[in-house]
Amino acid sequence: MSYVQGEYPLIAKKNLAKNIYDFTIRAHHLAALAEPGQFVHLRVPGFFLRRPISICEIDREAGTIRLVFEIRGEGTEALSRINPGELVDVMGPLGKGFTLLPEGKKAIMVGGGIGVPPMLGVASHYGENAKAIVGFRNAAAVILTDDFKRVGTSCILCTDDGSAGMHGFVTEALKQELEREQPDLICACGPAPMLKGVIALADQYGVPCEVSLEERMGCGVGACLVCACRTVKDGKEYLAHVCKDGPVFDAHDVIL
Amino acid sequence: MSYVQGEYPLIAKKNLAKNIYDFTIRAHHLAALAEPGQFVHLRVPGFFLRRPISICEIDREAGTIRLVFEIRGEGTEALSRINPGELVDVMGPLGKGFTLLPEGKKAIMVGGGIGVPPMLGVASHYGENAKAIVGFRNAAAVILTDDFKRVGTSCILCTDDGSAGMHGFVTEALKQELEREQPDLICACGPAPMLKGVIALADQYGVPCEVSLEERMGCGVGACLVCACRTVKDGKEYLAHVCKDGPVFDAHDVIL
Amino acid sequence: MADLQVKVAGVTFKNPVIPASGAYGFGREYECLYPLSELGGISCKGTTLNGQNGNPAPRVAETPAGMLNSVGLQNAGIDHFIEAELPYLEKQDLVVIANVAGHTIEDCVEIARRLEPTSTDMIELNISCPNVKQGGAAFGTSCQAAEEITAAVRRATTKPLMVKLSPNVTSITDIAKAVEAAGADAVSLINTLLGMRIDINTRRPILKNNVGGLSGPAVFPVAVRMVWQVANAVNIPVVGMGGIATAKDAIEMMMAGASAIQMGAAIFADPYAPVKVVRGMNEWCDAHGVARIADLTGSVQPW
Amino acid sequence: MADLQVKVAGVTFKNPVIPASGAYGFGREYECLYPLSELGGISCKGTTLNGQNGNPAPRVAETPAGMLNSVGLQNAGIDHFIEAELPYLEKQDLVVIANVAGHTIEDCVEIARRLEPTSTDMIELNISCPNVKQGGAAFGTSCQAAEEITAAVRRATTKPLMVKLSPNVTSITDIAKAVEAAGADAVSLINTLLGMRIDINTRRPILKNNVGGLSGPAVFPVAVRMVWQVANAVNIPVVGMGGIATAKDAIEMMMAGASAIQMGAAIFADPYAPVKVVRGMNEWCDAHGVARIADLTGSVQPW
Repeated sequence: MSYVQGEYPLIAKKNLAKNIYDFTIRAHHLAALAEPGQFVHLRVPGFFLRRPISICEIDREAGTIRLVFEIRGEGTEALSRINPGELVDVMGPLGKGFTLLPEGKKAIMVGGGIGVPPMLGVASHYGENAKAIVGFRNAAAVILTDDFKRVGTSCILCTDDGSAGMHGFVTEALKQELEREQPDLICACGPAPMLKGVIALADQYGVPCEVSLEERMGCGVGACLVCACRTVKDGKEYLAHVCKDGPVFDAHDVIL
Repeated sequence: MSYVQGEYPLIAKKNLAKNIYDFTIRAHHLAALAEPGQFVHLRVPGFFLRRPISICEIDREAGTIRLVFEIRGEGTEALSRINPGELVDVMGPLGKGFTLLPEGKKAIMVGGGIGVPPMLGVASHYGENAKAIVGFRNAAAVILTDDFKRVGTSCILCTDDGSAGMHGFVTEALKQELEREQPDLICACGPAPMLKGVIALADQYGVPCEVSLEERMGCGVGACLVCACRTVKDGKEYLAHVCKDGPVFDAHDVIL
Repeated sequence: MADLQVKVAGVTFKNPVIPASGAYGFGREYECLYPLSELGGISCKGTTLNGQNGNPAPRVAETPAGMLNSVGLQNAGIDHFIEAELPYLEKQDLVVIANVAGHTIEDCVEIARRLEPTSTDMIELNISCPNVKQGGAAFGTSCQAAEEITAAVRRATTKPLMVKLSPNVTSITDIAKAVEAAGADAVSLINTLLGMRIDINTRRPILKNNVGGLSGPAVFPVAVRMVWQVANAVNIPVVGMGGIATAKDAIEMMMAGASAIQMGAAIFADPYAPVKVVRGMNEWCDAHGVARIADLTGSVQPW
Repeated sequence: MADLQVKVAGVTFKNPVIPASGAYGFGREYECLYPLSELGGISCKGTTLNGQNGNPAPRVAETPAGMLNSVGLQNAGIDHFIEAELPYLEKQDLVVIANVAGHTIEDCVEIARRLEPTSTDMIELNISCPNVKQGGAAFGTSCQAAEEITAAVRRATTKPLMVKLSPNVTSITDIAKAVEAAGADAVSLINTLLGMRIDINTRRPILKNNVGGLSGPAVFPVAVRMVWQVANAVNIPVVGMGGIATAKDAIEMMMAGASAIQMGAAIFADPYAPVKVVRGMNEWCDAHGVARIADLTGSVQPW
């Protein structure tokens, strides 16, 4: 376990969609340690608990990390008001990321809504050997599709209302892909019903699958044990912890 | 009782001496209502209770009030970090100010340390018919002496260590003045021992005297009753309240 | 526009927002900002039989997200309330709750008797003030004492009787059940939690009374828990208070089981807080399809 | 450089700062930031006899200046502690306090027996966990139950025995006196205050356990008051905790009567908080001419 904590400058900020913000933070040491699928834990002035935010992209050369987050409450709202040039109190990188298979292996990334950002960092590892399937409520909520293309990953876009890309859920697109070709790994992040669907398909087609979970968090490092999630360990139910045992788990280990 | 509450722009800020800040806030309605000796109650982000700050000067034409305050703790420290252009949450004007005698009447203002700022506003009412006697720890702590001159009031400066002006306490200077000429009113603000000395001299020379008190405050308007101060009312001890019955009291009514 | 009206112990409030006793005087200090009629009611400053000066200053200390106070029931006595304050409040078109804080059972009974012929809408019997030595919290921390004083005041008044409970107890539900059994028409809670702050430079307690009552947002989760427990333990209405600062807080407190809510310390931070809460509750109800705010009471679904 | 050493129940701590049970695991998660030897001691995660999963998630809710938790003593059991955690902690050069949290008196006695031959420096008997149904706070809210369990564990161990007290009681001094009479060598307080938060959109409690323990700066004034009361009521040392976030808070707690202090929730906000408090206390002592930090204990002068 190796992480740092400090105040790091926010060097770029964008509003990607309604209530979705894109932060680039310069933190060389943190970027050097980070792996796709890990998260950082941010302190927001005026709020007691830190907010866990998944890492979207890591630029080790520039020494930066990119975070794309959604305003969900007063804490993330206050976070979104931090401006470039100001410092952000960051702890990280934390948790376990996705398995990164050796070159030449193929993977499918499945992301739903605010579960899409962490998939971008993983996709950039696989480049054109990955395919991303990303789902959003509607066209206005779509983010990061160009970024997948930038890292060489083709991207299938789905929207719940059909206002952009395919009309339907990511699981339908995933099924079509799996019919066509089975990758070496499926990586997924999104709401629980989506993850359940993805895991069922992975099982059906015999493809290994990893999912990223979330839970209300305390310390972020595995000390306080608040962020429990139900898993199976040695055949018995075990309350693991999203912050340290996850956020990425083998699909067979989680009980959703 | 008439006051307002709102967020008003800080339009100028100066650091007058170590830990002493000078704020000019634009608040037309508040400035129109304010009288010398009254105070405003400021909310500081991150702190639960408002901070009472005496009004130093009122410019009704410009619609501004001037506040000169000292950093005494974390709250006033945070207050001092607000920058021009930002908004300050102000309630006021609050409390009872000093009696303003008709034109031609003479008054002496006595101020000690951070008790000096409220005396400037009163002095400007009397102009050259007032004399200010102001005391500080040392030369480095001296503030506002030029401002008294600007409003036409001559100013006797005293320092505890003699590093500027007279060496000694304001009470010694006051005694000399009272020996020479007795004014129609003495107005004083400063630490309790100073006020006691001023009141004793006022009594000795038979000059009416008003003093401004301070106490830890809650609501600022007389509802919560926390800022009690011992006074005499109809010959009996009575706990009055600095925020509403004061901060300015007739010297004969207070028990210091 | 949702129906904001609520009923507590037979008394109709036009909305559920009531400034808490001790935080709002008799309302006069806020009338230049907004008419008191915008509020559902007012719980007046606690009144003893003959009046008293309270504790010496300092009487207030700041704490994280809150404050301590040790006023100690400074007031001018029940007759002054009836003669000087009540006539003013009668004209303000809001429910007037007299807060009774005697040092003995006899005092409380006598205060209730003097209130009987007045226009006071409701009596709030304070058995929980942490800042006075005689009486105060002593009544509120024993079921038997709480029952005795409630029964005695009950016999002395025909007005709706609400008893204000202390959180500084092992089981607030037991105290609530005791006062219900003794004839209380409602309970209000929580009064302040007993706390202390020390000035480390002088090594002296900040409060001259050494200890004082903690209020403000800091205590809100304790208040929500106690209101939820009490609302599930008694059959009389609960008026919830303790750290409410926003409309969302007020809604949370009602969901926990409160029929109406009181606000105290938040008013010191923002004198408009009570009217902002009234407006915010109305907006929230409209946005969430709640036609009658009274339907929120106790609507939390525990796991 | 002030002398930061303190003694509690015969055990010497190199400084008074101890991460609190449940907030810091067994320290492993922080060793990449600073060596654990910078701390005076560690109060380990509460351990039951056979281990347990604790309560379902969500187990945490934010509150103004604080948080609620409802972990419910998730742990791997006393044998795992002795075999897997203690050998690591033995090497870290700080006082190791085992936190014992059995569901029955028998469980606690058995846990103490198993700890007896180990290197554990001190036992902290938790009679105040608000988040487990059996045991936990039930022992901590009755003088008789507190006395019985303390006496039983006392007989089972020769190690210094500290009992951790609940603030959710009418009189914490009575409980403290009961455990002192039963042979406790020290008391630690306060455990968390019971609280609740509700998600007003779902109308569900945020915690799956409905209620949980409140900690963080919000509770600090309550903790200072209780430490002051208890330190004046018993003759055994008091370890103070509850909302300490800064060196000034720690000094205030010691002045109130604490011989050492524990920190919990503040570490979630700042993982360096415990070492910052050690350094800050040293600087404060130097700036204020305090040669021995132990002299601060109980140095408040009440009015």
